[in-house]
Amino acid sequence: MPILEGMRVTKHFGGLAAVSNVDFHVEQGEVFGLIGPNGAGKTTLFNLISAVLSPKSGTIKFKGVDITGFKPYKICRMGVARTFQTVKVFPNMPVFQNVILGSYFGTLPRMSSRDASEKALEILEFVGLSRVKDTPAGDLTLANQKRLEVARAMATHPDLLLLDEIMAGLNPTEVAEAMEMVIRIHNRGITLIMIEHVMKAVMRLCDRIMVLHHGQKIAEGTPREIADSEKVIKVYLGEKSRA
Amino acid sequence: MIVTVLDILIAGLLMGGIYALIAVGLSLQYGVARVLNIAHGEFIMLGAFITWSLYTAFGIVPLVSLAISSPLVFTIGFILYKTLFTRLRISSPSVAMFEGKSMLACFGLLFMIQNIAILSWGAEIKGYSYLAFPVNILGAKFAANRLITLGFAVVFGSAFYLFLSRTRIGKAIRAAAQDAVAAGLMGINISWVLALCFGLGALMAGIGGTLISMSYQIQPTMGLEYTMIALIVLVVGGLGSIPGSFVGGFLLGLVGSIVTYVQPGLALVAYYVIFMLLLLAKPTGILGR
Amino acid sequence: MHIPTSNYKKRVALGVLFILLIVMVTSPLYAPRYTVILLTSIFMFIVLTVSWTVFSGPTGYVSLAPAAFFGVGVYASALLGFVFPLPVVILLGGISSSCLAVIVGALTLRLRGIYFVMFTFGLVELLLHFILWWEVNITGTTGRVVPTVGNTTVYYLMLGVLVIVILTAYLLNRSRYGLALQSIGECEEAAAHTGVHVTAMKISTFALSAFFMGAAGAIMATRWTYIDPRIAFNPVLSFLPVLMAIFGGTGQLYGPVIGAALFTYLEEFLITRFPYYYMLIFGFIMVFAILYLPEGLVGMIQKLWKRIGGAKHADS
Amino acid sequence: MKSKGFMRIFVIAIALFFLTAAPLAAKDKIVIGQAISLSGPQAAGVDISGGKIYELWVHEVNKEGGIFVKEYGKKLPVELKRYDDKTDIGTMTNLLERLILEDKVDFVFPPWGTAFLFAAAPIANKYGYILIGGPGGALKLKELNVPYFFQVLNFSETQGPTLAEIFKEVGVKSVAVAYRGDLHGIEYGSAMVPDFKKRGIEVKLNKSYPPDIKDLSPILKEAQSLGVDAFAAACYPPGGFLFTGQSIELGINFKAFFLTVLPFSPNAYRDNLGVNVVEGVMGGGAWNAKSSPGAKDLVDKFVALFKVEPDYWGGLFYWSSLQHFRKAIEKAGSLDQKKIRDIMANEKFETALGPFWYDKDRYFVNHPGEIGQWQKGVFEVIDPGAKRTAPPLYPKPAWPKKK
Repeated sequence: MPILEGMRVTKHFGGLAAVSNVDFHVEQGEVFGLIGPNGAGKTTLFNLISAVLSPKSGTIKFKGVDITGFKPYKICRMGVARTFQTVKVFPNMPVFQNVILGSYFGTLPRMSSRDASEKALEILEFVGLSRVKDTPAGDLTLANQKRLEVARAMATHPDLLLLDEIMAGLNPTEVAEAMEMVIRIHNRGITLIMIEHVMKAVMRLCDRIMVLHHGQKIAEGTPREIADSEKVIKVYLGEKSRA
Repeated sequence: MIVTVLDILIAGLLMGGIYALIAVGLSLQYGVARVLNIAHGEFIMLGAFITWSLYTAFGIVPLVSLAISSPLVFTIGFILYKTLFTRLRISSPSVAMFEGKSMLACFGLLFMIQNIAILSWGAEIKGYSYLAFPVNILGAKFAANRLITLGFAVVFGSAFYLFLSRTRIGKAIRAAAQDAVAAGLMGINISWVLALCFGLGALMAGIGGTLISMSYQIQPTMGLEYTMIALIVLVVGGLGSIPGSFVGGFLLGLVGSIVTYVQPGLALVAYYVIFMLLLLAKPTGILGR
Repeated sequence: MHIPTSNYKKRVALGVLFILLIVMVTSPLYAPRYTVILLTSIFMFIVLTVSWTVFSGPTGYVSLAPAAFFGVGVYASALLGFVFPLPVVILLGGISSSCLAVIVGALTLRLRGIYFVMFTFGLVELLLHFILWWEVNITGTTGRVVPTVGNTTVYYLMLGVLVIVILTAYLLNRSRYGLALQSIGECEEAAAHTGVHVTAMKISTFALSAFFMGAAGAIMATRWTYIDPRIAFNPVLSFLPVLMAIFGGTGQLYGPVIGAALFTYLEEFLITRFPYYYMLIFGFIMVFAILYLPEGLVGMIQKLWKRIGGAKHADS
Repeated sequence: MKSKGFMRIFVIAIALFFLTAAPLAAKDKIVIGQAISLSGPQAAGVDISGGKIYELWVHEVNKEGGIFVKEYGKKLPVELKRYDDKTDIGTMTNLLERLILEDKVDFVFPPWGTAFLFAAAPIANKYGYILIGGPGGALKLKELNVPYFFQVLNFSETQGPTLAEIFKEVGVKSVAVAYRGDLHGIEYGSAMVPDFKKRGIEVKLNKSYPPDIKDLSPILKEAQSLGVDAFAAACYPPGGFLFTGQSIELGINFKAFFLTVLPFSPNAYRDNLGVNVVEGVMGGGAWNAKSSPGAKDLVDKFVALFKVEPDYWGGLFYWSSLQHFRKAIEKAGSLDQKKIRDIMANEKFETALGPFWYDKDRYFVNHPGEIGQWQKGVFEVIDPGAKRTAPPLYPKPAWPKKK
């Protein structure tokens, strides 16, 4: 039974069909890639899953439970955590507090503050932000803020983590570090859905990839299949085929 | 029956004229200069008292004395913005922070202006009667000075609207209203334009004060009521939209007149009920952006 | 708040607080009787300011509703004062204010910024005029007599509420709920996605802060013998807590406390020395404070403290 | 309750210790404290009615060197110590107790207005301070039986019937009543209506209006359309100016036009609007220079100091009550409030308005007049009976057309 399932998910902004009739499923423990040109509806789909937006029609199921229409905090507490395309940290709060908030209000029932801070420190170590734990989040570099968002999401002890372009705007070394972190997250048994434009990362990390274009699913499959699919290449590179 | 309907309609417009004028002033100050001027009523009071002094001491007829009182109130507003609010604007990291701080600074101004008024004119109620005779319109009788007030409110309101939409300075003001920073980049001297707007807002308040003093008694504490009404009209008409405030003013005047006819006790309650329902339903107001 | 301050600093702070509490509890025994009355007023404004900061501090929602909740408390005292003993009346005053806050909160907490400010101020005026109309036309009176109580009793009741509100604010600040509130203030959407039930959190805190304002209203009504809607719902009471909080600085808990205490004493000092110029001086000080004390008194004190303390105090 | 009793004894012991220790300071003046509205909405009311009478009394007393107090064997000059209560009842109660406890004034003068009197009376009484009521008053005050409080001003209880009597005398058949939505309005509104009905005068309209309404023309127009002979409004100055101004503007004329609070003020009403405009307007009151030789003397002294005439409703009442108060101090020969209170409650003294005494409820009853009417610039007392200084002018001349 897939951990996440979407049946005929549709969302319109005015006349424009941002997401129309998309069916998808993500298996437990998978790294699922979500790619497509800008404006294809990737982030809209994320917002539908995490209930920032409510779909016009269609249903989304998490672990078999229909979560369409749930409030974001409820979905988070069920085990779905996410990061944001434009990073959203709590700027005036120290890094440590940004993360501990996740462990306080995440999936785990009433955690004592001691356990919560232990977990927060452990996650900070995991993402490599321990030495800046007392710095206000607003003062961090973009890369570190993205890591902080991941840490905060991890602190809620999720089963499914939605990563929205965590590699955008990073230099090559930062991309490498981010990829290495994704692998380590995956090894902890957390299912991942990644929206990413950095093809190198998508091809190496993802088990399966779905391609969206103008709100519709045009392809789905392993990285190899997607790389060779005529339709995908045409959408990305126009007529000329890639060497 | 027609007479009563006419009664209510024109009485509403007469009140609406004053409300529109003072609301346009506040809308300018808030819409453009981002200052929610709690002391707006105090500028109205200043305009009223200056007109009263000029009329009772030198016999200068209110509408003529506008030529003296308006520039005076405008200068006060302009200088205040240039000194106090510009410094506040520079020192506040965000617009929201500036709005909060400038509102509180206005509260301080409210105290200061009121005290100065009490010291210079005393606390007692003052008044003068001018054009206080009935005029018959289609069978319903209305006070001449109120009709003049309505006329002036419409004239000033529309003249001001034309100024905003037609002249170059008007366009600069509207640009500053949209986005002060961007307007600055376009070579508009922002702090001058914002000070100009605040001054013009004060000017409108001063004119409102003059017109109010023609039909009502005045006292140093009259300001806050009119600030509240201006705030309501601002929300009804849509924050920052000059035509919105103009329409909103007349609308509120009409509603007040209707409710006063039915049950005078509930007139002010009605204002606030509309105010809050609108805030919930359509915060941007009728013509708001 | 979570960073464990060095134990030494904590013990000193607790010691000072304890001594202060002892002085306050015993002051009616030796202090001149008018000081007791002045302290009651100062306590009232501290209660209003601290409870205002409990909600508005972290979340950034500027509420001008204190006068409305205070007025509900005053009317609770007037209506129930002859029926129940005073502590019960104070409790009921607080609870009815909280109920109003829940209704208002549910309606308005999706409004942000200037719209929320205007709504809360409109609420005060609406209650004032509606109750005025109701009393005149339905119950046929406007004023109500309130059972009066001795000054010392009022003092101890207000002191009690003060201690509870400061304790609540302190515990809330250190708790996960305080953190959640601050996260709502910083970025509501991110907080919602980190499992914080944003709406429930906002409404419950708004109701909590309203409770103390209602209680303060119920207590102060007993000092006035006679109240009417204009006295109970005094719009100035909506502005003062905001000014005092900003004056004191909303950062630390003791900011609003110092702000309220100094502000009230300053007003008392000015009003008795300059009966005819007090508003002018008061207004000037307010404008000066907003211009030159951006983070309020506490912010200034902290800056001075850092400058005096030199490197030793600066964070690594 | 026992512990509270113990604490009170303990406190008194401490207080006595301090008092006796300090030598009885040589008394060189009498300090009278007053917390009154110098700012805020009531400031205008203070200025129109009563505020200046206290200043005049202190000025005149000091001109004579002060009040002779046998205990100190000399005349003690009087100092008036005023605080501004900003029209806020909370501030007023604090400042009143500050005057009594902190500044340790010898006597206190009253705040302005009914609601504030309500709050001040029990506080002054608690500390055993005499409080002579100034502007303001209501039937409800009688419910608070506080021995140290003396009510001076007359109000609906006596003015209602007198007005009805005058209307009956001049032949008014129907009346429209409007009343302000507060204690003053309700008490007058509910007092006048039954008095009119008892005398067969039909009450065709009885409407309340919110205190800070901006337009009262609907009520005036409704009254006009009902064709009533008389219009009676229980209002404060803002409402009074609106009713007057708008009926002038709309050319609405009634045979009789009565406002409770405003017409009595020569400078705010008569001088603001003009003598011929106010001709025939009736108002709550009432007295004038003809009421008694003492009244004439008050007017002359008032005009000499303030260049305006005094308020022709409460002016003579408060002035005479202060004269009565002064004679009680001189008779008591000391500043002991208990002794002075007992004298005031039981003794009759000759004052500006004639014999002045308080009834068993400590209410002043020998009013110089109840209802006044402007006739050729003089606020004539038109009550039926001995107090009348001129017959009522009925019907009231129409509002003059003034360019």
